[in-house]
Amino acid sequence: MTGPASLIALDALAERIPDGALLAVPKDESGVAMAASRALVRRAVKELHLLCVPTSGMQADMLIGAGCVGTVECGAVSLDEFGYAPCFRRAAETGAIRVLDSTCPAIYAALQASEKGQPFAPLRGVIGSDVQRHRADWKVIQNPMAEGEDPVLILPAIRPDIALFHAPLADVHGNVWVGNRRELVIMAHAAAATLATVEEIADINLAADERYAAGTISALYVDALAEAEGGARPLGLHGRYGRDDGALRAYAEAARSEDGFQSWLDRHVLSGREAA
Amino acid sequence: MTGPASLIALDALAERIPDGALLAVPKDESGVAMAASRALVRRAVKELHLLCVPTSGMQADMLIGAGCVGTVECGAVSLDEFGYAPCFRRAAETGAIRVLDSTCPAIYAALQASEKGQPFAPLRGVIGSDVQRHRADWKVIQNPMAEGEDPVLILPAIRPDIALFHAPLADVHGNVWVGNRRELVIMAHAAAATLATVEEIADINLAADERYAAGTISALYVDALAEAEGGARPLGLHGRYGRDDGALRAYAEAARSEDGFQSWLDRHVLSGREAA
Amino acid sequence: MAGISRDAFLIAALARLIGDARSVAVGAGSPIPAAAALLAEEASGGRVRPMILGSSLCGPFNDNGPELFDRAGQGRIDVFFLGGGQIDGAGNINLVGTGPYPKPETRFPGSFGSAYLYFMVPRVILFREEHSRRVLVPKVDFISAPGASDVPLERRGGPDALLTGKALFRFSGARRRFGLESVHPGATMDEVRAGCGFEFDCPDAAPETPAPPVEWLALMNGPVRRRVAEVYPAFAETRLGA
Amino acid sequence: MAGISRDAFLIAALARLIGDARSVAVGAGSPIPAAAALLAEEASGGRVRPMILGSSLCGPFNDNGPELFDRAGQGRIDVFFLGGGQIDGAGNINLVGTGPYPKPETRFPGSFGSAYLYFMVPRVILFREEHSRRVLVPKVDFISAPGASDVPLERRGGPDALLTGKALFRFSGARRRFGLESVHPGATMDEVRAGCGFEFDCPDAAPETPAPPVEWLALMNGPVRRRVAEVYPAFAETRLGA
Repeated sequence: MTGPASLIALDALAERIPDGALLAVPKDESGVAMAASRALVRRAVKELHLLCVPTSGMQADMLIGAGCVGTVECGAVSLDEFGYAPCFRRAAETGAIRVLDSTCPAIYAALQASEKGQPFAPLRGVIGSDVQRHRADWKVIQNPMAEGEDPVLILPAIRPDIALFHAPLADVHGNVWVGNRRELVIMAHAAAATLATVEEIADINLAADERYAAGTISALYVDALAEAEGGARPLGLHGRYGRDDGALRAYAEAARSEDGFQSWLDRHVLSGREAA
Repeated sequence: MTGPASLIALDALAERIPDGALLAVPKDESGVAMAASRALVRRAVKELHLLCVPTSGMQADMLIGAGCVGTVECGAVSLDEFGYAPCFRRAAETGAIRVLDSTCPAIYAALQASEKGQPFAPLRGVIGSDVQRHRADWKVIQNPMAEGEDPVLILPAIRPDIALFHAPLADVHGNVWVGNRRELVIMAHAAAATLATVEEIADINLAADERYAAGTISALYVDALAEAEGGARPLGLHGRYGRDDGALRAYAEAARSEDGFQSWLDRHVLSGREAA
Repeated sequence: MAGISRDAFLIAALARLIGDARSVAVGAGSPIPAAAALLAEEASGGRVRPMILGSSLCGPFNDNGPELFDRAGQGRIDVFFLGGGQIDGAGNINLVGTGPYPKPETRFPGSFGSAYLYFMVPRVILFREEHSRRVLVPKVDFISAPGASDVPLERRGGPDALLTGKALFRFSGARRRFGLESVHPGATMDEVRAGCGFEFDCPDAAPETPAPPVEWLALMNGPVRRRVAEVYPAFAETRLGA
Repeated sequence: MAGISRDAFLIAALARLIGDARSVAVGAGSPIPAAAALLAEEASGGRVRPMILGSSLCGPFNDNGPELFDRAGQGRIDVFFLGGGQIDGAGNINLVGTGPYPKPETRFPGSFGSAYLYFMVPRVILFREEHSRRVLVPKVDFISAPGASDVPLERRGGPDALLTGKALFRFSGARRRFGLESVHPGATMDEVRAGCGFEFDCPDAAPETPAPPVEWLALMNGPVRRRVAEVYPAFAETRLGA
């Protein structure tokens, strides 16, 4: 591989995420690095501050259940059609994790501020909600541009330590194609480092093909890449494969109890080795 | 054409830009609607507030020379390799137009605030420059997130009345493909209305083709489209045709005098009819 | 609801609430609102433009995630749908959990974009099929998004209506409370009262929520079912089946 | 400058200034800095990464316009180049015009991104070939970007060096003034002084700006020339010709 990104194995990629990292992950169907997340569980990462951009499902639930997460910051964690996220719910109810409740556009705006090197982002709405009341890091100021009284919410920029996602395609220069998954571009721009898994690495230059350029994250943002065919499974990957509903349903049912989750984890994560 | 955008003739498109409009136009090589600008000159639009995103060249210079512009807001107006922009220079020196000097990232940040419905945008730097000193609409505030003293510039969001540009391709649903010209996406999102000219209109759905989706502006943002083959000429259009250096050089020379510009205008704009 | 499914009835009721809106957005995990938005488009001959999260055809959101919120911020969305683990009589919704915060008795998924969209979208239609005192409470335990705000807060929108499995309510911004608009066929006024933990303005006799016209049933069984399957295949197959 | 062109000499001098930077960005209308960035990449075996506005291969700026500024804001750009219609001894640059504002005697194009990038990029290299009192003034008529700021303003960067057609200066942030580093072959100290309207720290005898090593000449005539032609074809053909 030419360019600044290095091509490494899946386990080596997981090694690059230290305990306590502020780790940004995208919502389901945007390219969730499930294979890398299983590698993270196997390496027993601890105390992650998991930033869901702006929500998460099975990935957050599994990492929480496996004891990898200290704080989860999110618009929501849910298994959608398969019901509530059982490990998230349990951990929130017992206080085993800290839930930093946010609202989806606040997560985007705070990352986009970081993307632009802005110290903070204003956001309309939110004021008067309990979401706002419980966020000591958010402030309400008078809109400096308004004549009359006009309170507006101010969010500090969020700069994740690491952005982690799975994409359909990378090229040999380390550029990663994410198509119209703009949230992944924002994550990569905002984060100090980006780790990506991809379905395949092609011997082309994505930056030079104008059909791909708009949906390509430059290699300059990508610190390391790992090839992981099916790396989003059992979640789906746009344009490549659909979600495995059977696997999701089985997870949702197993994870309803602590024991059920542990059995699921033993079988699907801890005893398994990823093809990488 | 299905979808919300309407397909109209070039002159009809120019009719939709009223006198005094806050009109956003992109920098050279990003898709400048030169054919539409000539139609604007022919319809003798007046007192435009021309917002260059973030700079302009021959387009701004020609509109200024033709008396269409009241205010130009820009990072710069220049003919680059062909030297200074003669009509811009003359009009600025005589006070015939108001130049609202900005800086490129301020224009992007203020448009992106509008894109997100934010009332203002913070921007680092700029403080202490004469650019800042002469902008009564900009403010310096204390960063509400900082412990210590930390002044930061605040820009009001800019919401153009109209965004005007030229793109390589539209589909029959009114979606417009701009590739990696992100500034055009930002303009369309930020503006109240978008008018675009395109090289061709194809019987496809750009939104459904994942190679194109990331570089496609949804028809929902596009109020009207006109087909204009070569619509950026004599400027270039990415992936389609290069700049006509001879024509640019001839313009730069002709426009050095008021008379020279008028002769050029008579010959190339007022007497000509665009193929549309 | 003779002859039509409960789902079809609710889809039609939501589609009717969309009314003369031009742009309707639907968030994640919302098959019935998605079907309603598509029905409104089909029934209006394309005047209503649905934007459905997760759809590439009925977006199109070329910026994907952030674009729904950005469009709302730009004023380009007229109607949005929200649910609620709890909804109270002042239009407050709770998507976070019951009991004390941050260690709730029952944790819900989270507020999603509600705290923002409830302010930015002119008309938000609340939809929650369960009509019970567990959901319709006197006061929510956590305000994910407030039903009303005191001036001078800039606020372009808020709750417009609340559709449950038994009734349709309209929200009055001036009175900051719901008023009963109609009761669904098969439900009684007593059931509506018994299942509702908050006070609401109530006429002596409420009309019946109208059933969808036959043309709408054809649309639901045809194009709506086909199109909603792009995002909600299981729903389209099992619950919108002919 | 026997045997090599003036352009090649200046390109090499700028490439040397890039030093151990990892990322070098070049703005619009800057063929000589673009060639210098490419030369630095070639000579460093790819350690230096150039980002050249207008290039799809040496960007790559997938967000095009805003991305240069965003990257600077993220702290991902180490070195940037700026010019100046006027440059003064305090490192202030003027890209707007001479005389009073807003009705200048001579209007320049405008400040471009200078007012921002001068703060955000750690090392900004000023490049202006014309070495005259018209350009190098005691005090600029308009500050497009200030050379230094008073604390507590957050500022990550500023002027690092100034290369003209006659000499190389280094800027001292502490002293807020330039010091003469070297004089180009063919120019004299007297010419350097005579053409400079601002005061600068000056050794009794300044060394000569070194000529590029022969390997660099080969790179300039080969890959640099070929690659800079993507954005500056006329420049590559007429001024970097073999």
